[in-house]
Amino acid sequence: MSEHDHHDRDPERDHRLEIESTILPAETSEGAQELLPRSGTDASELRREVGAVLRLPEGNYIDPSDIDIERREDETMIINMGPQHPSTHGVLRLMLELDGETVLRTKPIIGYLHTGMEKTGEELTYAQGSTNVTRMDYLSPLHNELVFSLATEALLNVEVPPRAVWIRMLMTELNRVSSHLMWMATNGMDLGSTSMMIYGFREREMVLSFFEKTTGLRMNNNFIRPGGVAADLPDGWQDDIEVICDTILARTFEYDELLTGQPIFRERTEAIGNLTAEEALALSVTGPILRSTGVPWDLRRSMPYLAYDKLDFDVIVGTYGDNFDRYSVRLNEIRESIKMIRQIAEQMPPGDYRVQDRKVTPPPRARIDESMEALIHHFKIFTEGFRVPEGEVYVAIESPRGELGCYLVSDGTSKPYRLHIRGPSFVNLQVLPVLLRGGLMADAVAVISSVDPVMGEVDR
Amino acid sequence: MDQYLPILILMVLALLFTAFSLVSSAMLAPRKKPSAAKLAPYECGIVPNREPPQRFPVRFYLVSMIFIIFDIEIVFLYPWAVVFHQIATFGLIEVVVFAAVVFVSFLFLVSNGALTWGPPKSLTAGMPPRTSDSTISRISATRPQPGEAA
Amino acid sequence: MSETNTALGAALPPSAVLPEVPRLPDRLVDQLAFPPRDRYLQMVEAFKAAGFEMCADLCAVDYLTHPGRTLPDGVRSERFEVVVNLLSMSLRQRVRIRVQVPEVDPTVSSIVDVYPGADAMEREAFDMMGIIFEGHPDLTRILMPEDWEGHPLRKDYGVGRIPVQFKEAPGPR
Amino acid sequence: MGFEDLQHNFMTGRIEDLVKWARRNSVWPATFGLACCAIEMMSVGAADYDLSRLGMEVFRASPRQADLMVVAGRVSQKMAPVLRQVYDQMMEPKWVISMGVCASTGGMFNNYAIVQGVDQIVPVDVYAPGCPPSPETLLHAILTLHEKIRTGEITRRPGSTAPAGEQATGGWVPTVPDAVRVATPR
Repeated sequence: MSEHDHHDRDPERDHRLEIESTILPAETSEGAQELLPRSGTDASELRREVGAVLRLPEGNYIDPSDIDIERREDETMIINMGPQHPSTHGVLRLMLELDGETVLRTKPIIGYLHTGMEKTGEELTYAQGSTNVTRMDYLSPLHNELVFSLATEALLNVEVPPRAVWIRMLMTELNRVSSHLMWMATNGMDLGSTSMMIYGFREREMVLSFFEKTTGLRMNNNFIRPGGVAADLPDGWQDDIEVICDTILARTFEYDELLTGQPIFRERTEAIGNLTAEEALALSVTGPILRSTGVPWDLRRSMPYLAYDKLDFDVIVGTYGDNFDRYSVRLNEIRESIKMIRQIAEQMPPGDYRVQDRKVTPPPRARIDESMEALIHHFKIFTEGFRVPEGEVYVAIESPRGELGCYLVSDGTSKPYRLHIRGPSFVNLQVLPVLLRGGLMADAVAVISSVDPVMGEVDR
Repeated sequence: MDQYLPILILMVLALLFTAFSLVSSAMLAPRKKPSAAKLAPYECGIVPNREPPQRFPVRFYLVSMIFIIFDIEIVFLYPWAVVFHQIATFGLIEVVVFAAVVFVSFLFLVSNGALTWGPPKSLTAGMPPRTSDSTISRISATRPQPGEAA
Repeated sequence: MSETNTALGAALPPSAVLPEVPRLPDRLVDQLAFPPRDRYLQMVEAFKAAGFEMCADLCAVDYLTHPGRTLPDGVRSERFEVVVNLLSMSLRQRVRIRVQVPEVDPTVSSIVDVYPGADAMEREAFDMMGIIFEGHPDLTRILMPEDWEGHPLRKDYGVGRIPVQFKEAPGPR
Repeated sequence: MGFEDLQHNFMTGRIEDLVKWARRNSVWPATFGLACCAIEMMSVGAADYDLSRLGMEVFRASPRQADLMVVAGRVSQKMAPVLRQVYDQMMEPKWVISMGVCASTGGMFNNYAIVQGVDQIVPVDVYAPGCPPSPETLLHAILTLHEKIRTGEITRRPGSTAPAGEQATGGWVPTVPDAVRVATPR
């Protein structure tokens, strides 16, 4: 037959096969991070995986026997809803202990997209920092840049001109609309309505084309920088905003009709993944998930930053904290953001879009040829970067997923000494064991998509 | 004799088709030993280091049994459909009775809860159907923030 | 800020509170607290009782190459520092508790029993910085692979940069 | 007797073109979205840029039914063995597009956590530049792949793009590099 047969006993190939059977299993199994059989986990970890969050008063301690898992250990299955899975929104790995279709225990395993951004942040100067931070939460990159710039400006004690403040608000609210549209699309597809995916992306393309026109890039646009904004708005931006606002507002009623009326959508979202306000507060959950349980906490209203106190908008608060409430909170937040964008477009002040202090913002390109110190400023800012006085600050803003905080420590040089980004999805993921307990596998898919984790900011 | 000619042709065609596909796949398929990874079960990219569970809840087999009942019902409809014109009204009554009998078994299954899978899902009984505005409240800037959270 | 301070001060053990960082805009001047390590859990419980419902953030900072930072007089600067950010929705305030953790035994008591939300953050601080939290239900790595040696965010851990071929870049620092 | 022993002559020439044409026009991608590039890959799949013109709108979740793996995003050290496992489990005529600079060369993250280039783990056919590559760039990369299928050999993978060990075993046993997690300090 063919010449391949007498290769079978070739030592090189058997050596290869032998390597193969040892390397991969050792490297994909995450040992202690995984969900171990119930006999192998101690009481406090078992209580966390079962989703019991609220601690009893110090006196009595839950002993594992009375945690109500009536199934014996060999009757249940421990399976992987692994890193490469259509419905885990990126590379989240969930290990579930199932009794048939019902979920008993859950343990999210993350780190499959860990990019060491906080370490890279310490290598880049403040001027370059926002390019690194913007790739963390890739559904709302402008929010990351905003929180990093606010922290840097706070340490520099620099006052950003009003036009830059209002441009920042315009762009971040547009980014919130595009992020919630992306959530509507993937949530629709996870629950089976693929047409929602098409509609969600169709509207999102309108917002992205406006971003491309203003910032030059659809995503990761590095537009909001310490000291203001990269460029002024292109002329004729009011009519683009007008078109975007009218179309998307009209389309939200279309989505409402497409989804809310359907029995399948309601069957899979009503009373699934209920969360009480106490559990949400105990687990430090923020954003639409916290508001869906009834807690009216929105940083734009309670601890306003930029110029949100001058805008009139409503904070949307749910009642039951289930999937349906999270859906209606996000859907109405799109409408609120559209209302805000219209107000911003009316009250946009004229003036500079960057702070004029030469130490922070490089001089305009034309000035460099004329004056010597403009050249020096330009050279200094782009090579060594501007120095930030020593100190530390924590700034938090309301990103589409929750409280996005930036803890910045500077040691007086031109590079951040420590840059820690508080990712809302990183903390919100801890609510999964509480929401998945007792539900079906299909509900697990619906709940993961309603928690809306973005793995870029979870793993940083 | 001529009644059975089409059946004969059908059998020959079936044989030819299977033979063709078997031979061509044997001939054209790449000649190589599948690697260990390709034979391993697919677990979302994770190499399973614990053997798959042996015991499956009985509920999964229940579903296959239910399927068999209704599959047989459909199989009996085919010959009925072929001779439908000759046995007109009598045939119709016959098949309706047959369907009713199978439907009784379906009612028995539903009453026994074979088709209800998860825990009962309802917040409060008799709740009005929710819309995207019914269960949310809007807190505007004019009304003072409710002080105490939760 | 000072009146809540006295209100909390009564409930709290005497802790050195940094006067304030002069240059921050008033909205961002959070209250700081520097409890010694043994009174750290007690102070967190006191803050929780005083109305700080949520633990917003917990991270660790390595001050190996920047020892001379401004600290209130009563506090001895150590290599590591665990920074806990508590948020009070009713008082609309944030407080930042900064605990000094020595390099020899980097252990701090875990606040998971007071704020269950700090669970994943403590695992990340352990994984990235090597700070051990006593009483944490499942102190294992969270971001790095299981068999990874070393704690990447420490200042003495190189960035692991691979020299780029087409220009003589310094080797992995 | 297998395809690879067919001599290129008049009769067999047409069958190969037919096979290449069939494979080229219905390449099914496996959903391997990792980071920001995955969002751009999804918008290529959605209505505006519409992958279904090329017969690719069906994103298969399991590698058993996928022909093309688009590595969309940065590959971290923890994800590398998973990527290798999914690649091994894909059916045989399989191709890899490394989408974005992070997948192709580690991109802006030259540090301990990111595998500096996915071609250290799996043989890559087409590299799509950009961070993230705009949908047009990804469509261009897919068309380049179609061109490669049209002109390339039917069954044997070109030896050049594979990692070193590939030629030693005649190109058929998918070789596993010694350490899939390249930077794990042993």
